[in-house]
Amino acid sequence: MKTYPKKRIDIIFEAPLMQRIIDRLEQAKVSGYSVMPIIAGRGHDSSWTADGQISNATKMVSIVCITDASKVDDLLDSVLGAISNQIGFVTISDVSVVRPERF
Amino acid sequence: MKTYPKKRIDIIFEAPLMQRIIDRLEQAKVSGYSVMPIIAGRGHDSSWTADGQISNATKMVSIVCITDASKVDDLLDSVLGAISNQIGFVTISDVSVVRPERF
Amino acid sequence: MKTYPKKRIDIIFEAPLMQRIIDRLEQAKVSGYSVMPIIAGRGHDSSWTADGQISNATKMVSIVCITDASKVDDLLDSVLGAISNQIGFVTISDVSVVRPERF
Amino acid sequence: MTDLAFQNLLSPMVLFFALGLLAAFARSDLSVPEAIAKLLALYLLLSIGFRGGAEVAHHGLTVQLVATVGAGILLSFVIPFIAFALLRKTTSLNATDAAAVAGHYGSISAVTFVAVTGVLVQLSITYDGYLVAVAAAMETPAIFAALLIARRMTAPTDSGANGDFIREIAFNGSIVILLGAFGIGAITGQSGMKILKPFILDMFPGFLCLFLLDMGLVAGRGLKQGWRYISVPVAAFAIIMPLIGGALAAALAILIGLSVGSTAVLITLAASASYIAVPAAMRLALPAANPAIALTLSLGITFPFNLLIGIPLYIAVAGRIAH
Amino acid sequence: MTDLAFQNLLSPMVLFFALGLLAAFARSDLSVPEAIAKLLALYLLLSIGFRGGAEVAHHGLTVQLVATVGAGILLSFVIPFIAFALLRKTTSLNATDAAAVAGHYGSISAVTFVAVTGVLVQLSITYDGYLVAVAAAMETPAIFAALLIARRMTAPTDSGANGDFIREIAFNGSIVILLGAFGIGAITGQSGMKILKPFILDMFPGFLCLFLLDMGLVAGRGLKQGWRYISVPVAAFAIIMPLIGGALAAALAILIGLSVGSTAVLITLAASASYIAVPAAMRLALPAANPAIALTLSLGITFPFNLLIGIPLYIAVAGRIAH
Amino acid sequence: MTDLAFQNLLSPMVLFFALGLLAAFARSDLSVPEAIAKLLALYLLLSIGFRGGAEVAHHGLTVQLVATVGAGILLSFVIPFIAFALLRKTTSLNATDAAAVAGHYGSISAVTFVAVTGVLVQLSITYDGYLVAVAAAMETPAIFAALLIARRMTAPTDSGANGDFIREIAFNGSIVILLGAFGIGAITGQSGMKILKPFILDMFPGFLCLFLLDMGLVAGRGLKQGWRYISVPVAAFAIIMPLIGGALAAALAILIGLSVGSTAVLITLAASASYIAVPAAMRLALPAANPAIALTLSLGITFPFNLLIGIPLYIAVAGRIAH
Ligand SMILES: Nc1ncnc2c1ncn2[C@@H]1O[C@H](COP(=O)(O)O)[C@@H](O)[C@H]1O
Ligand SMILES: Nc1ncnc2c1ncn2[C@@H]1O[C@H](COP(=O)(O)O)[C@@H](O)[C@H]1O
Ligand SMILES: Nc1ncnc2c1ncn2[C@@H]1O[C@H](COP(=O)(O)O)[C@@H](O)[C@H]1O
Ligand code: NA
Ligand code: NA
Ligand code: NA
Repeated sequence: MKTYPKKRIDIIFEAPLMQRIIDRLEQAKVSGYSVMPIIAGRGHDSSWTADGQISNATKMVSIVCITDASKVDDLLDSVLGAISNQIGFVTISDVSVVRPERF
Repeated sequence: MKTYPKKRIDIIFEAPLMQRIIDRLEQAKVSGYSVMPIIAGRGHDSSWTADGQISNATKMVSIVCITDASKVDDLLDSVLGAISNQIGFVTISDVSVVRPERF
Repeated sequence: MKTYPKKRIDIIFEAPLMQRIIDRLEQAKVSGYSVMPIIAGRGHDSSWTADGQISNATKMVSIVCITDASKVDDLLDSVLGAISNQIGFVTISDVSVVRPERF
Repeated sequence: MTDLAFQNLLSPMVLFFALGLLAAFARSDLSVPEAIAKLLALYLLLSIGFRGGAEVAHHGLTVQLVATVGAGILLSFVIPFIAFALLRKTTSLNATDAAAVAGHYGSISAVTFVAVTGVLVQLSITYDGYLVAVAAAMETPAIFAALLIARRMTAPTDSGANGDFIREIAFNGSIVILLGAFGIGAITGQSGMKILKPFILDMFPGFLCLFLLDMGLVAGRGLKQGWRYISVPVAAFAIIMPLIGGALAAALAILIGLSVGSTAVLITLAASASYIAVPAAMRLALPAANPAIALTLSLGITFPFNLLIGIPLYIAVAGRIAH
Repeated sequence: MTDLAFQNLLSPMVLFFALGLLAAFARSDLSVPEAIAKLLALYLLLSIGFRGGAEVAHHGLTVQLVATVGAGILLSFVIPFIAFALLRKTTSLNATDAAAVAGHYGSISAVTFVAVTGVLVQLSITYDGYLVAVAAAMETPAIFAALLIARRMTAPTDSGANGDFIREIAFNGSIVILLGAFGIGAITGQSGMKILKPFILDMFPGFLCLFLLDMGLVAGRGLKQGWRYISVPVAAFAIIMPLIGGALAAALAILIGLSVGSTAVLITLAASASYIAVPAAMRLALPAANPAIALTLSLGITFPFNLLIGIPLYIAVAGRIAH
Repeated sequence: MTDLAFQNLLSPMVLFFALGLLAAFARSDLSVPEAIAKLLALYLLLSIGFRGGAEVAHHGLTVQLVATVGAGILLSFVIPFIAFALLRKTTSLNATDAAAVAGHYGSISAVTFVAVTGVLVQLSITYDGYLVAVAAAMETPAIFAALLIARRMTAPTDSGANGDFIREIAFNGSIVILLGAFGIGAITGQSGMKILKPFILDMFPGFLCLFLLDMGLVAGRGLKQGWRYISVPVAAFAIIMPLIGGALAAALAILIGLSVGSTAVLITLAASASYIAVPAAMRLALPAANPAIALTLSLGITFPFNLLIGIPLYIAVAGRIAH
């Protein structure tokens, strides 16, 4: 089946930043995104878990966005601006899709 | 360590379709799959969140399936049939695994 | 934007093994990891779902770890030791990151 | 009657719904976790089911019960055809969207059922316990009516009503728990009720407040997203259709000879629109329909309308037409 | 006795378990969110722990208490060896699977404990509060017995019982909450109970119904998956083993001189099989064992057997042998 | 007084908190699912809000009420400046971390509020219902104070306090539910309370025990992670600062002429530090601050200190200074 190359952007960041990251993604005119939960983790200095937490202050969350290679630079620019002072990072990887027009 | 190339298929689709997608995957004789939650998202016309939802009608969900390249076309054929009228999409990417025989 | 190649390791394993896998990751000196939930799945002999479960005995869970290619072999060695007798598997894929120094 | 409306308006339940709406409009991050929302829905269905069953155990099966279940099934099946015709005449919704919306309005809203029974209890007006079974019986015929309509109007899809789909609809979780709890209530009767009273009766208003807070949040967020799809005629439908459905139910209630309380409940059931069982079924059966339209109408307009204006009105009407 | 069995059969709790089973067999999508299932389990353990502690505060520590805890530990440790021998003689399970199953049957099921105490309360038969502590003490010895058996029979793995593993077992969440709540109940006594009664006592039957609904769903889905692994002899084991364990407990209860109620509870504990604490421990300790076998047996066969037939039987036996 | 402290120490609530702490230190896998923790927090805020409102409905609005709300706002705004100065003088925390911690100590802890009112009820000392509104009013001024401090001390960031941020703070979920439930309690008064009593009053101690068990687990795990950041002077701050804040509150309470109970509550509010509303706001406003420091201090040191020693002390002081 014919497939077309796109980029998958994974943004992992602190949950309180959610609204800001989403605003940036919309500015970058991505066709969509999906938010996926993270339930625990460890970084450079300490580990955390979502269990028993009553606020989102100490949680990380992940946003996946499938997008065209042409939009990646814009997207990185705006998203990195939002997480520059905060805990968070971005990975970019290659994926193929079947219906390229929707991304 | 010696690794072997496989394909990772990510299917993102509306939760009410779950049983149908799973039936298609089983038809395509994949060795297994894992369902991962999505808690919020935005697509071409509106955003949604799982918070406070009492039914799965407005939720998306993601299925990850590691499989051999030889099975990808069959798998795409059957899965795309199930989601053609619905909201959903598929991405394919390259992964390496250590124990190739199990996929 | 300049990006740098790293490896993404996905480890899918039985939830009761969590502490052991984490210990192995720390031995392998990875810079961090994130635990992501899996809510249902099927493998070579049966399907499972997290719904209604009171213990973690029948659940799978996923750990994502972004790391440098140089650390992958060590990491695989120690993690595969922990899951050799158990249900679980590892995939390795290529990703790019913007701030290479943190991984 | 104005008194009653006002009193209902200021009940904690309605106020918690309003709080949820306001919080959503103010873009507050207040939210109820998904697992909790599902627990609350499960609890409400279990509680009303059990109570209905326990009352039937008390009063026994009657001809009236059977007749009312029959009337409910008829209403659930017929209302979608009326709704569809009305939508196609007065709005610019396409056939598929109109069929999906019609399916929602044929089915019922369990929470609206709870609300009317709550007001009746406050007013010391009795109603028959078996109406829970009527509510359960009204959940699904509308889904099949919507499918028939869509079939006639649009090309059939392979994802339509086959055996699997019928099983999925019939054993839908909300119906299983409602009817299952009804059956358990009917079997264990007053002795079961005695054991479970603190959970099933005493906790009910509190859990209902939490649930309505959540529904307010969901409805508010839905309205903010969905209002774009809702033209004035479509919005008008969401208020007129309950009145039409309610009028049909009133006619049948007179025929059967229901009491004032039971008449009010049957009218309310017919006037309410589903947002638990039907939406997911419509995603399977009519995937081309835009789910935001039906949900915005049923949860964002018809539900608050019934809560604030409809219920007092239906009770007043029932008081006139029933004996 | 037949009366009692029948009465238990028609209690709301048993009926909700049956509803869950039926819903699972009918492939209904009814489900209880994972977080809610965990809340219900947490609540049940907390509630029975606290109640046991509050009663011990009332009646004080006795020699009998110590003797019964000792008997419980002995039973939990010995039963796995018998179960293992029986499984290896009568079934074709391999050594690892047999050891894992044996571990489940040595340990106890908190919900079966709750069920027997519920029936005793209905029958106005008293039992000793400290049996909660006995239950907690019986959770883990079986795990170590299973490990010893597996060690003897199979090559040791590096993932076996080291310090970490022992800590994981000893501070397992279900034991910590059961014993912790027991301790708090014992410290705060009747004054603590007065404050917490509406939560801990009054809500109990309702939460238990929800929990058993969930257990029915899980057991039903487990049976559909797991029946393939269950041969007739293996299924027979799941009914015979409780009777053997129960008989041993009955003998010890006579020796200690327990009352009718306490005898019935000790028999039930010995006759029940774990599905909360042990499964996860066995995944760590005996990874090569197929988890579906033990879970299908304990939750899908032994638990319903005890609920419907075992408990009335154990009470009847206790009535004959105790004074 | 020692008696009272001891009595509080042995209340089920405090003991469940201790159980959580111990379980965390023992590395038990006991845990409360996130969705349940959020339900418990939602319930506690709803319950105390509604009760406060229902009491204000009973007693009416007074000048004292307005004065006390004003005092609360003042305390919440002023305490961070004092806390910041103290931290910078006595510890080696950097300006940003010190500002973030200061923000936590200006704001309040709803659970500490609950704890003091619980003890007052046990001692039959009355306090004013409107103190719930005071608590709500004290949640946010501290956040703005912390921002002002950080602005003065550090370079401003683009992620600082703009319109969006102010809305996010003002419509923070915990404030919306606390004030919303307060308003609903005030509107529906005793009739609302009658309907909701089993849920809002009777369940309260039980839910609070579960919540404190969870807080103990979270605090214990937080302490294990966070102690590295906590030098002796920083830890001392977490005990001295409540006493300073409490002293200020005592002075204002005398000025306003509050009753013994209300004085004790106002002191406790001032002496408590936030761990629900403020931490997330600080992540947005002061991203460079290390979140582990403030959370370890407020939940791991100040909260247990207040629970065990502070509250009995504040009540004793209130008994001397108020009439
Ligand atoms: N190398 C990594 N791979 C995956 N997740 C990571 C990695 N490093 C950090 N994280 C996640 O990001 C969070 C914050 O990390 P840090 O910024 O290093 O404190 C961690 O708790 C993890 O959830
Ligand atoms: N480009 C994308 N990347 C990731 N997820 C997406 C993307 N587009 C859509 N989605 C997900 O699919 C859902 C439906 O999208 P749509 O079909 O465009 O309405 C969204 O709500 C997202 O959860
Ligand atoms: N090919 C696969 N792709 C994704 N997940 C899988 C795959 N195979 C197995 N899994 C996951 O691993 C679990 C155990 O599989 P197994 O070891 O084959 O019994 C399944 O229940 C799935 O959650
Ligand atoms: Na209707
Ligand atoms: Na046993
Ligand atoms: Na304070």
